[in-house]
Amino acid sequence: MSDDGLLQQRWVRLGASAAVVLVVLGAVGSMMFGWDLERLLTVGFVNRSLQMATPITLAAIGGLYAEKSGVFNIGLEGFMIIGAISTAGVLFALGGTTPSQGDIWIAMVAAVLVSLVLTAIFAVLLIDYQADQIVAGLAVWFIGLGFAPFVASLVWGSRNSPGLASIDNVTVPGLSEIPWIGPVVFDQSPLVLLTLVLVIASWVFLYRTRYGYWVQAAGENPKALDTAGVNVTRVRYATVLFSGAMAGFGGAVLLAHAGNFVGTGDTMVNGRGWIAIVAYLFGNYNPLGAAAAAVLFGGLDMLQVQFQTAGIDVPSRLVNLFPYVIVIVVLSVWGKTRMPSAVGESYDQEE
Amino acid sequence: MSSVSDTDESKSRLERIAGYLLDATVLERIGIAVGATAFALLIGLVIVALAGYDPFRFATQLVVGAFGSERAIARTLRFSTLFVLAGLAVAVAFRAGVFNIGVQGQFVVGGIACVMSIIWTAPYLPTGTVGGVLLIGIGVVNAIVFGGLYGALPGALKAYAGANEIITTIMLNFIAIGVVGWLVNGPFRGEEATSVRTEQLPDYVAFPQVVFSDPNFSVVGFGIAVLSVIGVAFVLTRTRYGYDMVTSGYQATAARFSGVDSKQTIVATMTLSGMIAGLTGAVFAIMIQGSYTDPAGIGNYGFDGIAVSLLAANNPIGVVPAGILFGGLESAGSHIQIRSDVPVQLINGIIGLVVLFVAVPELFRMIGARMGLGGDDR
Amino acid sequence: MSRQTQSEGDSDARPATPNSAGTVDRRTFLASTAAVGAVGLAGCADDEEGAEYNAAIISSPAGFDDNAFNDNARDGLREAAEEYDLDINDVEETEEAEYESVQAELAEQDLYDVIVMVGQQHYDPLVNNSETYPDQNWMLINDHVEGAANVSGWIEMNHEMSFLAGVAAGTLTTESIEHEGSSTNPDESVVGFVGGEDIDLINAFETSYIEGVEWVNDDAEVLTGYGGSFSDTSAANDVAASQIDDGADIVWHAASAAGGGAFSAAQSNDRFALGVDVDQSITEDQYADVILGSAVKALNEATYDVVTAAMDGDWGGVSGERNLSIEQGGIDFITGQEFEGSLPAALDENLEDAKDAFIAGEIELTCGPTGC
Amino acid sequence: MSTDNSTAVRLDGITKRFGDVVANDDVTFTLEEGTIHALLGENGSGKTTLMSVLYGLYQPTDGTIVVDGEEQSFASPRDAMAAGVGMIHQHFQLIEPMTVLQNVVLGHEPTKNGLVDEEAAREEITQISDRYGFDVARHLDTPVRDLDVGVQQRIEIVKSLYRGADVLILDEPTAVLTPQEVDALMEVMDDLRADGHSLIFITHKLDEALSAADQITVLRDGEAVGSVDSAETDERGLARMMVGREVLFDRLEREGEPGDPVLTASDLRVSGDRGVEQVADVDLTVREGEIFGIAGVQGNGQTELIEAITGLRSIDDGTIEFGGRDATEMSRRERIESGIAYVPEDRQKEGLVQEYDLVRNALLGNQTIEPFVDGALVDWPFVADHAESIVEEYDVQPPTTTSEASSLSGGNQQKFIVGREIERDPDLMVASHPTRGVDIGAIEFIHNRLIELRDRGVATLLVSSKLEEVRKLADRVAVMYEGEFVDIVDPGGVTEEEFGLLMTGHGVDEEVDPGPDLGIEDEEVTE
Repeated sequence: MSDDGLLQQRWVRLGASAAVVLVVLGAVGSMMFGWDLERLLTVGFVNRSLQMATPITLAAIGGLYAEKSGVFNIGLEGFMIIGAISTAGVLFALGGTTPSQGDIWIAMVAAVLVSLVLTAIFAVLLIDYQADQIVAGLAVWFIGLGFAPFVASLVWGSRNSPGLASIDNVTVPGLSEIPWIGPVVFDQSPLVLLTLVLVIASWVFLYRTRYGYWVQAAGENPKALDTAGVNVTRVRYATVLFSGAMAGFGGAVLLAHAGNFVGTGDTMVNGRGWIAIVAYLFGNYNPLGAAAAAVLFGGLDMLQVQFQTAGIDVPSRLVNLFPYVIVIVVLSVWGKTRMPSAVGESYDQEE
Repeated sequence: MSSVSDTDESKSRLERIAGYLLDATVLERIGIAVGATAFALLIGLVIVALAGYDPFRFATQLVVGAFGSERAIARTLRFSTLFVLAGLAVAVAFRAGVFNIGVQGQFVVGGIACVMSIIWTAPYLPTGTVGGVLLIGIGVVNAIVFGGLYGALPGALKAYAGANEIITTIMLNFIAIGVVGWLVNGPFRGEEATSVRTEQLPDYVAFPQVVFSDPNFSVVGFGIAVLSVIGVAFVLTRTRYGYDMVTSGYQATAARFSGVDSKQTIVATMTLSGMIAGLTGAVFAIMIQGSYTDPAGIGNYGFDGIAVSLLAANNPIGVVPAGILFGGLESAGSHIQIRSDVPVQLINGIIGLVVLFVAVPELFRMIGARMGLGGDDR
Repeated sequence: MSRQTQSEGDSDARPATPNSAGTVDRRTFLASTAAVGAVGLAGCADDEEGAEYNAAIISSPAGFDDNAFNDNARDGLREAAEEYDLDINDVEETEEAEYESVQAELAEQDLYDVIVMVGQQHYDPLVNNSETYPDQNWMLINDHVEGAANVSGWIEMNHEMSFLAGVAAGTLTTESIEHEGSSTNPDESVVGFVGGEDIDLINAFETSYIEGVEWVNDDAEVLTGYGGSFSDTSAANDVAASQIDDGADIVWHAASAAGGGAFSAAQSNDRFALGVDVDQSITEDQYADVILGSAVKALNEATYDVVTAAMDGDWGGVSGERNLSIEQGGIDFITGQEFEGSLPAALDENLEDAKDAFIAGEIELTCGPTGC
Repeated sequence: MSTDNSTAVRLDGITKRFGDVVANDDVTFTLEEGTIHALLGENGSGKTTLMSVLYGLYQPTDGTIVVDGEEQSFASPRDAMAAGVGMIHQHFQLIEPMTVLQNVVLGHEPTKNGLVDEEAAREEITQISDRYGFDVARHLDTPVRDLDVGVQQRIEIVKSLYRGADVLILDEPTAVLTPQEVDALMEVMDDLRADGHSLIFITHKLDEALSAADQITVLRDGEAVGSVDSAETDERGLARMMVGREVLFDRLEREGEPGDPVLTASDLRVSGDRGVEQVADVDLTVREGEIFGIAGVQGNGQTELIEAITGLRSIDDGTIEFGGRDATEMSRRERIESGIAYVPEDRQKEGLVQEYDLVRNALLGNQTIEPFVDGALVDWPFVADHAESIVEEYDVQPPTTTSEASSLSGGNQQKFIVGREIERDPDLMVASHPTRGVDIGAIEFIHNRLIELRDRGVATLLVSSKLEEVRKLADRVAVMYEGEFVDIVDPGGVTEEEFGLLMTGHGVDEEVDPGPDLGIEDEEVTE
């Protein structure tokens, strides 16, 4: 599978360049400015980077499946908001301000279901009624930004929920004592671990199962898939539903880590859905690549926090823009991300 | 040209315009726009009712809030001015087949360029009306230039480096807001300012108050928007540059065949779009803000412009009614915020629904066909 | 270094404290307003006629529901509504550009006994509107309008509040405190500060906090960071967690609604945190086990006083420039619900010293209430 | 070979309408088992539509489909395939970034433990590939986009066979192939027939139908004109059936002599879209009052050559001189302005903006030329008048300029384009497949206009895959093969047979090397 080969080359390049940049930064920083690298690169930093990357990764995988099949779901941000508010609402309904750990899981499942239902409507408009994908996606964002705080106001009388509960880490006694690996792997949020499993599963699904073949074919040459006897519309429905569910799950994970819903400003999702789109483009539509990109962005973001903590003076507002700049540079200098050929085109079986 | 043939020509032009207006596709677009808005409002009212508020009162307040009083009308026109301009910026790009999602960023860059250029040059110019007019001119030109450059950037990246403009413009929005926010908080922060903003524009830098005495609205601003619409419509329909752009938008291969340099056209289109977005920023800064604040807290006019443009089927003339409709919705939202307990986020949600339905013309064609409203299945 | 040894005080020119009753126990007051906040929406009737008195409140750009600034101001009105036949119209306007017309539209209704405006962003528009509507009573929070008798301008001495938070953090980090699994590390003096957006206002909080820490504890290290948002809880959480990783045992936040993230970081890392503006061990009670205390300002008392004065026809008593300061009893540090009586005595001693030093004018801070 | 008389497919009274357009009108067609049946007709005669009905892509408006004696109603290709009908489309239905293996098994993937069982697939494909001597097995892990067209076509066939097709429909399979590949394909078709498969071979080339098929059915304007045994007919007879009357194969005699060179291209090298060299070292000169024809099988570099000359494609090497000026670096726009008119190969995508009315289409290409524009302003009344005159002069139906281009038939679209380009008053007219898919009446009209143009002294470069067209119109003909001009000949002095040799890359006097794979019967020249 040379498509993989290409992608692998890309990650290698991506990973290598990221590593080179970090090493050079570290070397220059520690020599010239006396940075204390031990203070910057901590276990907590790794954990926070992973937690930051988790919701982004989930939404990114959903988005890349949809786009692979030919539907650009630009509404990931909106679905994440919907996922977060649904989780918070159900969590509150189940256990008030003191829900149990079990309630969190139920609430997340419920949030995925809510996202699925709303995505189904979205999918009908997109696929059956050939909605403009960009605009409809933006609309989902607007709807999320409007209705999620509205619902919060109705439920809690405030756009912010009271503190509910956040999910506990899964700690393996003994193993969690291993330096570095222990606290990262054996004392970790179950959602981070679950995401890891989902990333691998979605990679296998995409490149090693028949359904994965169909997803790829639907986005590249829907007619070919149709003539191969597979219903393109059904494939696209499946991926769009999946993308909404995954983005909703991403929002749920964000909430389960944070512990309460914030609906002021751009809401607690705060652009993560957009970063998710960037992540899968950056990862060239490969689930592993998307996850790697999400971790890279998460890491950059958290590195910036580490800089602040270590007292290295950086204008954080400018540094926060770093991922966006990187995306532009990568898109224009590094090479064009090849979109699936049929993205954005609706497919009409009768023609 | 003799006056006889002149009147003949204008007459035939009038007939042609009338022909366009009565064109089935135009009527259909209007139908779709009205349908989408009505449908979204209907859903909004149902939600209002479900949430335990009085939907009839809400509906009344929507209308009263948009057009019920002189103040409401002024407020509606104030929002409409920005929506029309932002919508126009989007429409120009979409018409030419370029997806400029970055109007918000270009709007912000234009706005800060306008304010800072006025503040920096004001000491060297006379005060009073003369200085005011000069400074407004300087500010507007700078806004247009910087907005245009900020639009040209993703255009050039698309044309010469193949970078998808949807992604780059979204990124450039974040960057514009971040950088300008940093500037306003730091280097550009006004010395006397207690809150986060630049220095105030001099008092004499303001649009004159005509008809309405709203401190944040001037008919001049709305006039600028309408003139821009006319100007853009003229460029697109009457000049060869417009023909090149629109042809690229409809059918890039045919444009290439006809000698249009597609790369230059992309850059030109994005520049023009950015220029209009920059102008929007200038009008916002001069007419409404009188200084520049952290753009993170400024309304999403650029994104709303996308909705406006789509509602207008990317037709520059259609942007005017679409902009007024959105202005009315926004204005009603403001009114409802002040006069009732319905959370204002609902209005944002309803706008989202309008956008969603506008994106689905097929749905309304189908509904139209079902209801027998000229449902010629096209 | 801002520790002043010399008195520069002008304590004789002290105006009356806003809370003229003076005997209201601050804790019960704050606790009651929190309760009001929870039921407030239900009590806020839709009909405009009927009520004897009316008040309007316009939010700052951050909007209501920040569990701090805006909500604090609104709580005072709600408290008054418990006692008077008062209708409150809360107008959330997050766009600065709209303030001028929103103010005008409210004033034009000629209905409100007072219009409360939260945030200094209202200043510029109010300069015009207070003149255009001379019969309207206005209350401006965080600034005042020179020479406008119809404006009651309140400046919150945020820097003083931040200083007190710093004193508390600097004191407690050297003490050994343990509670429900959380503990301090008395061997090292490291504390944290988590800001929302990296803006002037919050920079002033940061600087004053650092000055407070250093005032009591010269050796202390203050780790600071910004999440970049007032609504992104996880960002605040990340910043706090990073600081805790790096040795901080107590973090204070000035991140509005996002500040919950700082508490959550303290909770999951078995450290402590300090609240801001109100007693956050009540408003964020799921974190009460890690909130040692909160630096508070009696903004709710101020709005309560102003609105009652307006209703009682005693506007003259509140108009002009007003301060919420330590000196006037408007700023304080209060112990968290679960730590009442269990914190070391050094805390109270140092706080009292600091307050006395402020009143005596011995402390001069680098930053003002809204910026440096 | 058609000894077995059982019927593989029978289409009975098939009618297919799209709105008001009747694509197939009461067509009856029978495919005997183990035979090759050619479906012959001009472009637009309804061949592909009929086969799409058989393949389940379209549902017939009327009529019945019988496969293997059972009446079928195919809702989708999946149903057709289940009944053993496979189709190899003109535009390959392949997923370019996916590998050959993935493409072949798409929709019918063998699975093991939920994953695609690549080993099983590999084995089965290799088996099929070996059986018919396809050279596909070694490409199994290569993405399709990296392979030649010929290989891609074989993959399409393997795909159908893998899916168990007994009946194979090949839609104009030779259009994209080199002569060698055509020969190889014919052999494959023979092998398939020998193996008991039944084949339907869609083509508009008479000789191919005659040489490959056992039976030939001719379609014209959506109707089946008749079916004949290939042994019992010849090209002339088939041509009569196709077009309804004797086709003129005669050359028109010209008056006057060509003048000075207008266009000179030297050592031209041009790459295609994928960076592969498509034009290799071509020299050509077109003179005033001359039609210079380029013949050859499609895909031998003609498109790239034309695009290089008209300024739509940059060249790798060489020079272009036009009207005595160096035009190598001229942009497309400058070339238009200096007098190069171009009737493009793809009229729908390039020649017209489909959603524009004819007035706005009349400006296409003229948008910098006075008096169409005055400075930056478009003189729309002038453009409208101009459009009006084109419609009138060139007999465009319906004769209104306000209708959208997309509403016009192919012939009328083409007449409008030809009119617009001629009215540009060019020094050089480049016409690429100017009569492709155009009705007979329009063909003659366009031919006459081109000859008029020649007689006015305009230099014309004509590319066509229709040999008779080039022979009829051109003064000199270059035959293009694999990016090069094999020879430049006087069309009057070369027989069709000799042209055939040239188009396969052989010189006229050269001994024909049949090649190792070719059986003698494939080399039989009909006529």
